[in-house]
Amino acid sequence: MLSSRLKATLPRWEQIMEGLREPGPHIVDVLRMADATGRPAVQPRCGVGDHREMLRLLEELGTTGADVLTVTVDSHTRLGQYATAQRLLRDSPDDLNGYPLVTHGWRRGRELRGRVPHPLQVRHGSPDARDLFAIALASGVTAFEGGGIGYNLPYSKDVPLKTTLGSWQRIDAVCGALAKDGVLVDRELFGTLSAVLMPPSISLAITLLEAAAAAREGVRCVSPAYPQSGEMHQDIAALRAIRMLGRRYLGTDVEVFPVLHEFMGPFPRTPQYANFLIMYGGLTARLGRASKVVSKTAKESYGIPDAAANAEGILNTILGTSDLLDFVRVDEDRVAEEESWILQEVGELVEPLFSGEDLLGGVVEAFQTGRLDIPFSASVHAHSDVVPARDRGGAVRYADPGALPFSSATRSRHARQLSARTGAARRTTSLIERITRDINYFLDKERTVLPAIDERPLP
Amino acid sequence: MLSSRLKATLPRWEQIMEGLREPGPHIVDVLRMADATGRPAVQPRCGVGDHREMLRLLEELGTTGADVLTVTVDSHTRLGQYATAQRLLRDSPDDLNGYPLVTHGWRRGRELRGRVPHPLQVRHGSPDARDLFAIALASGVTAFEGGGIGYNLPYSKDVPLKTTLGSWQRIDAVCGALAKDGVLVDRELFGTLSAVLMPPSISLAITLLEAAAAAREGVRCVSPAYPQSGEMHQDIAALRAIRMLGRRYLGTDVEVFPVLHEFMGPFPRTPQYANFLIMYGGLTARLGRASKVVSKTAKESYGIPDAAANAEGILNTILGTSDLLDFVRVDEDRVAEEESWILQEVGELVEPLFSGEDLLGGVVEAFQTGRLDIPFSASVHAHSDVVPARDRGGAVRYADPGALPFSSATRSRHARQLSARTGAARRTTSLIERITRDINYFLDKERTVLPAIDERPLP
Amino acid sequence: MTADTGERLIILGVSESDAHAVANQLIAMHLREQGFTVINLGVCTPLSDFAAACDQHPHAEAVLIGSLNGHAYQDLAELPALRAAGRLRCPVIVGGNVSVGQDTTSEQRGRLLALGVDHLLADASRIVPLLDMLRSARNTHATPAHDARIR
Amino acid sequence: MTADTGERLIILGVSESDAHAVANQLIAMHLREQGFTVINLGVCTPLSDFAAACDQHPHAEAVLIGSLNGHAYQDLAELPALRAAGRLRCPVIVGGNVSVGQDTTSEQRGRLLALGVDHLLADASRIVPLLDMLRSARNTHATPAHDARIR
Ligand code: B12
Ligand code: B12
Repeated sequence: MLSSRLKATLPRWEQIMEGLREPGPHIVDVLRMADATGRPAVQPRCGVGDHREMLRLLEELGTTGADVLTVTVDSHTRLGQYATAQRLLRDSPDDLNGYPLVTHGWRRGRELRGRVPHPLQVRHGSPDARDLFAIALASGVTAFEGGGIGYNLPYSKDVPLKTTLGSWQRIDAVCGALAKDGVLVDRELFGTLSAVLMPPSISLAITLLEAAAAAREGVRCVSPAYPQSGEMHQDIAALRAIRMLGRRYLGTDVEVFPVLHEFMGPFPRTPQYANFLIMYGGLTARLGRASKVVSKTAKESYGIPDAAANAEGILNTILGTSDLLDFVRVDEDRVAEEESWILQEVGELVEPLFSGEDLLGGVVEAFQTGRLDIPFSASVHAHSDVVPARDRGGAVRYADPGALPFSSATRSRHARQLSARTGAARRTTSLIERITRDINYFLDKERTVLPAIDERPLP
Repeated sequence: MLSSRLKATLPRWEQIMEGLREPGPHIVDVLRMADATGRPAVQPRCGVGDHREMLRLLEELGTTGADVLTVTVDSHTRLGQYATAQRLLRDSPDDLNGYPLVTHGWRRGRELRGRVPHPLQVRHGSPDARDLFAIALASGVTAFEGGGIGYNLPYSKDVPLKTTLGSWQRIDAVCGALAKDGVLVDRELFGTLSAVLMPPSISLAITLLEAAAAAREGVRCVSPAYPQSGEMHQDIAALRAIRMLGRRYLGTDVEVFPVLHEFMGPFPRTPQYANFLIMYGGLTARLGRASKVVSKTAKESYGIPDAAANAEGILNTILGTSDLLDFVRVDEDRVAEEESWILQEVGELVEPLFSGEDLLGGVVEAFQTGRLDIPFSASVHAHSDVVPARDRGGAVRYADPGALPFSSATRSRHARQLSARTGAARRTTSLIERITRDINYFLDKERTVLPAIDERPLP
Repeated sequence: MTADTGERLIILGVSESDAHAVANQLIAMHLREQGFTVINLGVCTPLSDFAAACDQHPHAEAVLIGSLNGHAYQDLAELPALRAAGRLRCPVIVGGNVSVGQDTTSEQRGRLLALGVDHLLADASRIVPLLDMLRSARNTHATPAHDARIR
Repeated sequence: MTADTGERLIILGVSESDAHAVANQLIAMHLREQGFTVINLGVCTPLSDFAAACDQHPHAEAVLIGSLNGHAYQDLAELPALRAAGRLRCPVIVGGNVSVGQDTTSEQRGRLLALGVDHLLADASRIVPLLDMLRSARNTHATPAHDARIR
């Protein structure tokens, strides 16, 4: 499964198991506690090239109240370009947009793991993550993100789905073996996909298929992640639907922990507004009873956040989940209606695949025919025929469902919801203007909510 | 009514009327618009000694989206110590904690008025504000804060209520005359009083009495202000009760605009938490349908806020009132119950006074016998026998209602609500520890919500 | 009341231009609970009233003056003159937020100490420990080092 | 396709290490709506593929390369060599967020211009105006001043 060169650097399996059995808190403890208290665990994204800087970053973020910390892997490592990553680490580490875990190796990985009391998760985006997974396990890390679809289509240009589904099947098989030995690896599934205007039913259908494939390999702990759309009723409905779908399709021996990824779209420049949106994401996670929320930073639209910006993102997310907002209620009927639509659409997408024997083969074939698809796919292995759009209330609907096998009831509902948008907006603007405006949903709100003040140098 | 020396400096009455009739927006236009849109107007507190600095401060805050701006008058001017104010203005203006409006005079007042498109309000705290009121009118300002009780008991040590009620009666009479001439002066009534753990029914009863006295002089526009307790259901109920009491006791020819003063108690030091509370205050104002919200700054516990801190306070308050939170619902039954209690308590406090002929005499006599009272009165003319306390949910109740003429039903309800507090808290801690902890309600929450991080120098 | 009847008397009040009463009333309650006799002159108390109270109660352990509105320096301007005239002889402790603006910088504290203020306390919980320390220093007849550091 | 049949052909793609597809697909849609023929090479396109497309379409008005993940400089390292070998001769326009970290500082822009990048655009709405300007400059046969300022 691993390249022999890499295998040589790894410790013996018993040593790895020993590391994995060290006292927690383990990711699954944190996630179960979150469900028990109704307060989602908070996790920042963080990753810098230099090892010492990464240790310092984890230590500092560890004091902000975050419950889980992240090792975000750089782009070169995720594409297997270990030589480039090594060269950059040596010559200009600042030019790495993440932590080159393979180059640093498992001993330094263990040092990261041991430096903070919080569980670590490796986030990356590799189509073939077997090397990274091996080093993560050797480092004592039991939280690993990725899947055969979610870490292919949004990240890679031309890697066959059959290949990535196959490589992740092997990773899940290792997790299955570990589960039998009492070591639970939490497998987070990247339902964010291309992260921009992602229709909830596509995100939930794809993570459900990945979860089902993982469960068949013996995985016992999955975290389907859903990208915040920004319309509160739709987001709450989607998070609730994840638990319902888990019960309906994955049975009772797989623990399902819904995860909210805070709004991934372009971020406003005014610090107060950006911080407000980050708090808003925390509130969304709590109202939707998510087990975990991955926080943003106000620097989102600039580049890699520094420690201070990340800490501010964590604090504002925590405030959104705090008991100060426990008084908040929502229109339950409207949420229930959104949830029913999502459950119906996911059913229409996945049931044909669950009825076939060869799940993975069925998935590959569905993407070839467009019966599974995502908007803005980086990969040529999806049609990218699905065109999303926001309705008047801001919820993400299907302007064009492409070849997705939706019922006529589902298709006409989306058409009706989008036809109610202000006439002017629909007719005159071009597709790109309309989509860009929907992508910039929160930016435009900034202008209406806050006056056009220049970016004031506030304290 | 005015000292001859001051009268000599004023322009002729026709000139004043001309200034008052200049095009708006006038305060009453802004307040009516707020009620129409359901979005409270936002107003910062601001006041510095030097005239040019004050102009700059108003201009800068004018660009932040605030709807009304403030001229906060310094302590010496409010106590009539014009010579001290003048000396400090000359020698060390930074030592003035407000704008010495009398020393600067009405021409400079008009310059402030003309420099920004927003209506200005004069806030001070003078027991006898006739000089300030004259100069405010001459400056073209038609928003004036204060009243015979609210600007006596919390601010002055030993000024008889008869005196202050009398001086404010004359101010209200001038407003009555102006109203007949079509110039509406908005009279804001300082229901915040001693601003710390103020029971809603005391705040609403006192501003209702001041409003009734003003209405009898012909005032047609009152803004009873209520200090945010921090418990959302109680605060929403209080703001709703203000409109109900206005209809019940003031009839239909007086416009009543409820105002929320954001939480006045000691403020947390963590900037993110302070900004969150300021946003929370904006949300409270919108959910309670307040016409206006007076914003705080994160620097609250340090001293006078600078322009940047004030601007940040305004932005965060606006975010709390924005349509992004329009999805928020509350437990309507719980709010209705709190409102019913407040209306009953206010009735028990004011109805004896409304039935007598001499309203003002009745008020003076009630304070002498404790049938009207406030906690923490600066003035010797109130008993300060009322001891407030927060119940388990954080709502402000009467630990000791002193001699207030509450029914036994009201008294036993408060006793029951406070007895449910955790036994330990009630038994062991001394009165001062318990009151200080209730005052520091939001500070203590900071420790439980955010980990004990040092005050990090965040961007 | 003589010093040795064990009665510990404190003169308390808020400085002349300041009407903040909450801390004042809480401190009075706290000291009374700790067994002190408190003469509370209340808010907006001119320095001359504090001096008159001292004359009336020569055995007062200390004069406690609170100031929150940032005008402590102006309100205590008369202290040197009063002290020169032999009045307000017992320790003067000033507390609260003693200067306009952000945190009380050392320069502003220096100005108050220069006026003759003996001790500056940011937090009321420091009052009783300071009073106990001053009393024990007096009892050992050692001339109390003019210790004006912030507790 | 010859230059004068009026067909305006653009070669578009995202730099080698970058998989961000949203802007790429929106720009392709936008240019097609404006009447351009777009050869969209998609995400993760090595410079050699851009060069090959140039060879195949010598009359391409420009090569548009997007980069958002901050590695534009490494991805375009081969540009000088390719240009020296006489390839990728048409204007190379790079857009998006071209450096790791906060805003793109002038120093980072300088590095890219030094590699031979002809124009840097922060915003996709600047693309068509620039293409029109370049075409009119070419038609008046004036040698286009090597204008590499940010539009
Ligand atoms: C969506 C998104 C993703 C999606 C992409 C999915 C897909 N298939 O497209 C996913 C989640 C997969 C992703 C992954 C990563 N992302 Co990303 N992503 C974003 C995000 C949130 C929005 C980008 C977007 O689509 N915007 C909408 C479009 C319309 O706007 P735009 O892309 O900004 O383009 C505008 C301009 O840049 C310009 N422009 C763009 N392209 C071009 C081309 C030309 C020729 C011209 C003239 C102009 C131009 O015009 C456009 C309109 O004005 C941004 C942050 C943000 N909020 O902007 C981060 C962001 C771009 N990503 C970033 C990073 C670091 C990554 C990762 C490396 C994270 C990681 N360590 O795993 C990976 C990279 C994977 C890879 N191999 O490249 C950083 C880049 C940091 C930097 N430059 O210093 C950003 C800025 C986020 C951040 N602050 O950390 N990302
Ligand atoms: C309540 C309050 C009021 C109430 C007072 C009502 C009353 N009757 O008491 C009202 C609304 C009337 C008011 C008015 C004003 N206030 Co005011 N007020 C406050 C507030 C919000 C809380 C103060 C309080 O009661 N805290 C609770 C008690 C328990 O704590 P504390 O007072 O801080 O006391 C602690 C310490 O200071 C210390 N301490 C206090 N006194 C003493 C005394 C001694 C001897 C010792 C040892 C220690 C000590 O121990 C206490 C416990 O640790 C503060 C801001 C804040 N959040 O702290 C502003 C604040 C004190 N007020 C301020 C100002 C400027 C004013 C006004 C001048 C505003 C104006 N321009 O109109 C007026 C002043 C009127 C006057 N003549 O003095 C400023 C002071 C600025 C500065 N120092 O630079 C503050 C800090 C607010 C701000 N940031 O602007 N105020």
